Amino acid sequence: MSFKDVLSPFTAWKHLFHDPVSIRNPIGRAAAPRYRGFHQNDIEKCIGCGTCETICQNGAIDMVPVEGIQTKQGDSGLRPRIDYGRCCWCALCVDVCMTKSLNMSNIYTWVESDGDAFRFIPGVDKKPWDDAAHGYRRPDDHQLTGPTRLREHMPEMEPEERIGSFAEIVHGYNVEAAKLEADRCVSCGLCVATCPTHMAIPQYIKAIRDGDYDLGVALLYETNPFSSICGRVCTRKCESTCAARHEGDAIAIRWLKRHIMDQVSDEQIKKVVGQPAAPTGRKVAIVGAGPAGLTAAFDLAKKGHQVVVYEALDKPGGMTRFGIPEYRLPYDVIDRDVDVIRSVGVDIRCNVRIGQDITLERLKSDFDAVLIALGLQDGRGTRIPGSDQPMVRKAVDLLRRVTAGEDIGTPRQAVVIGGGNVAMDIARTLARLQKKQYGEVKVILTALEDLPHFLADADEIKESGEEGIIILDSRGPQQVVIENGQVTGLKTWKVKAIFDEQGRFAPTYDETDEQFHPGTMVVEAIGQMADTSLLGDALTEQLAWQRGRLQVDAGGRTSEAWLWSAGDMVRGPDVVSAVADGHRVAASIHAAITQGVQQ
Amino acid sequence: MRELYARLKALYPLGELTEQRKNLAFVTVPAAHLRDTLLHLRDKEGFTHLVLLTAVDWLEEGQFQLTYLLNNRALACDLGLRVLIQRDTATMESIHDLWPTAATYQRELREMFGIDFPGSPRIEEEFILEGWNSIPPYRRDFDTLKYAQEAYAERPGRVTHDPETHMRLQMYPGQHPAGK
Amino acid sequence: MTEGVHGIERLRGKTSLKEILEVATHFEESARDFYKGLIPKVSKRIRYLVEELAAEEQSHYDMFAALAQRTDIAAQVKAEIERTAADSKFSDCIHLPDLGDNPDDQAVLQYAMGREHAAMSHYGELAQTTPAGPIRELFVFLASEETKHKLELEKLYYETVHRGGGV
Amino acid sequence: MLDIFPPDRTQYPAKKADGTLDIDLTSGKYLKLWQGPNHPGITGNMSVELTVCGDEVVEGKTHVGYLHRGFEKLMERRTFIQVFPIVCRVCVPEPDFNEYCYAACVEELAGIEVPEMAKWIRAMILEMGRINSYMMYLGGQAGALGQGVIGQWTTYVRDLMLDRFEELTGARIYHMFILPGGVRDTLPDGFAGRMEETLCEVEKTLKDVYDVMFCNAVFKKRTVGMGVIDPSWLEPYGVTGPNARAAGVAKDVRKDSPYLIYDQLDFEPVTGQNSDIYTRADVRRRDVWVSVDLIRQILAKMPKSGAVMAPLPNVLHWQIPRGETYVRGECSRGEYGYYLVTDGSGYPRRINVRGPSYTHAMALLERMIVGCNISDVAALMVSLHTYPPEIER
Repeated sequence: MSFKDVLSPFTAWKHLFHDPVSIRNPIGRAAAPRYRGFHQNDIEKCIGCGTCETICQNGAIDMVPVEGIQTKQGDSGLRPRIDYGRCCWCALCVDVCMTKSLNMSNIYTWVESDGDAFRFIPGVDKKPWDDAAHGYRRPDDHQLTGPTRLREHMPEMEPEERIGSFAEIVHGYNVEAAKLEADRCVSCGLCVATCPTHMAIPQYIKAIRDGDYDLGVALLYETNPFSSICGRVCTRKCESTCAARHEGDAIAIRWLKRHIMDQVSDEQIKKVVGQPAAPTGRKVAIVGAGPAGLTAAFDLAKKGHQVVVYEALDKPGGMTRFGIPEYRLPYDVIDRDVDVIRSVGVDIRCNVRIGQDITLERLKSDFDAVLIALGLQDGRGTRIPGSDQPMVRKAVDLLRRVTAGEDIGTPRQAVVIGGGNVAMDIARTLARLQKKQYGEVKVILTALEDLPHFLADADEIKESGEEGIIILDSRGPQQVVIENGQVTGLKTWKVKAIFDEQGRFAPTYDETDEQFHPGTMVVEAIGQMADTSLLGDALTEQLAWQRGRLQVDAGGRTSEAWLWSAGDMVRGPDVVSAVADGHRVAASIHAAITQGVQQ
Repeated sequence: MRELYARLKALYPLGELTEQRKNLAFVTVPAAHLRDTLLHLRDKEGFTHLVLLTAVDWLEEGQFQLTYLLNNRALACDLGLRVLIQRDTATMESIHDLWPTAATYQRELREMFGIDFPGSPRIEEEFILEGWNSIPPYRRDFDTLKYAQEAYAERPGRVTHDPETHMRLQMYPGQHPAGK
Repeated sequence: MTEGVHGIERLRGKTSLKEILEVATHFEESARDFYKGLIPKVSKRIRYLVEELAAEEQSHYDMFAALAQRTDIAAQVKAEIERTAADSKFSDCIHLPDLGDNPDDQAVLQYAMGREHAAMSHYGELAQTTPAGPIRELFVFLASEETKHKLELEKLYYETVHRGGGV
Repeated sequence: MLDIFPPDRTQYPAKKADGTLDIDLTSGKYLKLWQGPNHPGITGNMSVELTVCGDEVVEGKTHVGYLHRGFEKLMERRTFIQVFPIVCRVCVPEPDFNEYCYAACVEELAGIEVPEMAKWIRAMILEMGRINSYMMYLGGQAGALGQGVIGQWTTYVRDLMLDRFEELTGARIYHMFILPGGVRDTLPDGFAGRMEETLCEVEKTLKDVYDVMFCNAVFKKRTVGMGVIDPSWLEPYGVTGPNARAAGVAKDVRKDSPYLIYDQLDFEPVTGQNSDIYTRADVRRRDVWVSVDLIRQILAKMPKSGAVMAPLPNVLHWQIPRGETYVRGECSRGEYGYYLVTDGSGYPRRINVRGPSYTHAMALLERMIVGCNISDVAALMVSLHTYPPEIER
């Protein structure tokens, strides 16, 4: 203690005439640029996936429908509404926003007497900070929803190896790789609406994460008895609406589905699928053992109905067997799915052609209901000059004959017309046959569409290229060139026109850009159509039609009460759509035959 | 840490040593040997600082784990003693005479977990939860959300929609919801 | 087909606007009748296509019939006009082909596109050689109608044949 | 050992050998008095139930629970990432230790290596928080003895530091910036310059505080020799931080078991000898100088660029294998630690927050308050620098 201790405190007086440091009115004080204030949401970018709601540990976010925002593929139509009575401004919602539509402005002062005003939908309920330039934006490497890219590319054979045989190219994930991929899923469920058969995608992906494969199989079979097949060749529309694609790659949903099926033994699958219900005494005849017919058969058999499936060819599977090459979908995989369908009591009779071996009339009188699911087994032709030559073939016919083990007279040089998956299938099949027979690949593929508009999967295009197939886009076939009665190639013109706003396309040609593609066989792989001749003239006339297809109600029932139709012939070509259709039709048939509507 | 474990193991029937870091390990001690082990560690091994005393509820296994975390400042290392006690009886010997501050931990454990420490000072006095009317709240079988919903009113006007369900109702109503 | 030969004869003789309108009217009429005659021949599943084509031609025929009733363009209608280059192609289409007993959708579409193409070029060139006025506007309108229709048919052809959308 | 915790104090209310109450409230000799929970001289939402004889305190019992939110239970019900925003709320004036300790526990059990850059930023944030916490303390300690002006000055520099927090972390009080995996973002442009200006302001204020508060006859009279913590009490009562360092023991986690990048910084723990209120205040004042120096060192030595977040798995279903760990740090009040137990699920099995106030404000305060003059209770309580929310969590 000293004299200084008495005087020193008075130095405080030196601040007496300093200006005050406090802000007189803090309302309107600009916050730091990265301040976490009221939310902003770009509602055009937002897809309503609800990840923000899931992460919010305060339960401050509700997903609500908004007038003027339609629920559509890849967008639930819901938008987040935030209750600022609960929000703690942690911005985890911004961190996990899959589209980066949700941000926070740096505005934090808002005076309002009505407490309920602090619960609003950012971006919809207009606020002064909607256009604020500053605020919290997720930094670039701040990634909380896992890697944006595929964790592991599907292991597959190298081009040099695969071109030499028809062995399956894709190996399938192992457990570890599948878990890593499954981990990327945010379980928003937007994909479920897009899947034609509405598979429980987030739930079966969760089953992979949890290692519960029996549950996985049970979930798959709820909606899809063709899971081994769809796990390989599905058109996977689901992946096109996956929330993860806004950040990077969509989740490899198709491969994950296959992974579940790969992990479980045939016996275990049959156990999980279970036994059919007690016999009902009702009988259903199904014409065509493709995905639609067999799915309907599976559902109906499980409900206890006696189901007989008639197949014209020697093996079941329809276009999955006779249209898709073995290297994409091995035949034993088809056998596996079909075997499970048989295990619930479905009686599949092959080599029976309805209309020849048994009449449709006969089925009508012997069964309580008849379903025709014929598929699209006839190829369309271009009908350009020269296309009536014998060495101008249809892709579907060739593929069917290759599956049947026939010799198709492999050409040394081939030209394929078409840009869809069937065109890729025949081109790659020919390439393999050429490699085997002649040691070199000489296949040219020409398509009307430009590459970005190809109907084929990107993988197919890429892999075809790797296998040595020359792909020429925007080429319109003009003429098959014949010399001395032999096909020597195809003449094409450049295609100028592009797709219009509705995605429709009317090709116009630039005649000055003509090319000649040499080949001793020209394969037309364009559209397909159904052969409905089994209906006979009288029934065809009797039935109602809708723009070239059988007119059916929502349940697939035709204008004739005893007859249903399903699959590609009604919906267009797609395995999983055919499966979905099979379910719908089975439900309709079940309702009809159990309510005694029939007879 | 290994040597220390070897020395202790010679004296007391200890469980396996879990080396979490090079300066942090956990070991299970039978309840009957806790006091001796603590005394030995405090007086012979330099573990004079009781960092914390807390409990973990292993509800599924019917046990409470009491964790006594001790620190040796000179060696900069920590040893956690795990004592597993029966969940239904939930009683443990008090160590307030070894570290007076333990009395506070034990009071809290009795209130929050329902674990009794007979003889601990003021053990029966309420600590944090005056007028508590349910089971000890830090037990795993106490449902916080359920309690809050019963005890407090929810602010009106809140409703949310699951995207997947909403899309089904909007886009394909009437169809069987998969996986639900 | 006697009707077709008859049509060419008629076209050759007449190059005044009035005559051209008459031929065009007949052209639409014969096409309508052609499609109508085709309706029972095709399978029921593609009948919609032929029915739509017949209805389209009927609407054009109705338009010409209404035109014939108008008096305000009577003077112009009598004027002589230059025979256009597309004329021959146009008349070729009046030469109606035989699509067989049971033509399929692709054949019908191919025929219809060819016909629309000829009509489009013909009306387009007529519009260019006709003096400004209501008649010219009529040709411009007809040309754009046929163009639209042709484009629609081309899209339909692409979707039916190339994208393989079903039957 | 037992002599510092006499047997007669283990039973409350204490009884004499004959079974009668040691403190007989009916005798008219004693008065029961509540200091808090609403009292200007109390450190936050707590209260002390005093029994006084004349103006001498004969017994004190700490009461907490006014701020109990059941954080440890709330954490058990949240996924690992969802715990991150609530941990900071355990301690209002110095929330960042919660964020750091929790993140470090999760990183350790999940096997995540934090990028170097993030460690430096974390250390800087912890030192910034320490300065702020001490500033609040200095204002409180002076205020408890009637010196309001100190609180005004320290609140001002604390606000300047909050500006720095705001521009770095995006928030002023609850920063929610240190999360498992690293930190949210890098330093904003020009941050070091503005930080230097703030540090200069801190230094200027510290000098003023020294002149007006520490070289002050009244302050010295009231605090020198008051509220002594006997060095032998440190271990029994679990005393850590400045409370221990003022008693001459250089306990400082930053030095004893260096975490983050403290082994790359040059500093010595601040100690004192007299262990009274004045010494504790002085240790804290000098500790601010250390923190100012540490921030300067960090800004000078930290990497110029680099990632601030480690790659995380998808946090929406993040599961951590079974395990347990404890991570500690040296906060402004002593040893702050998180004990995390995981069971392989997506949720923590148990989280225990070890705050220094837990021992300081309960057993230690109750021991020290006996014999104290009633007018010194506030100064004594504040001198232990306790924050009640970390007691009741």
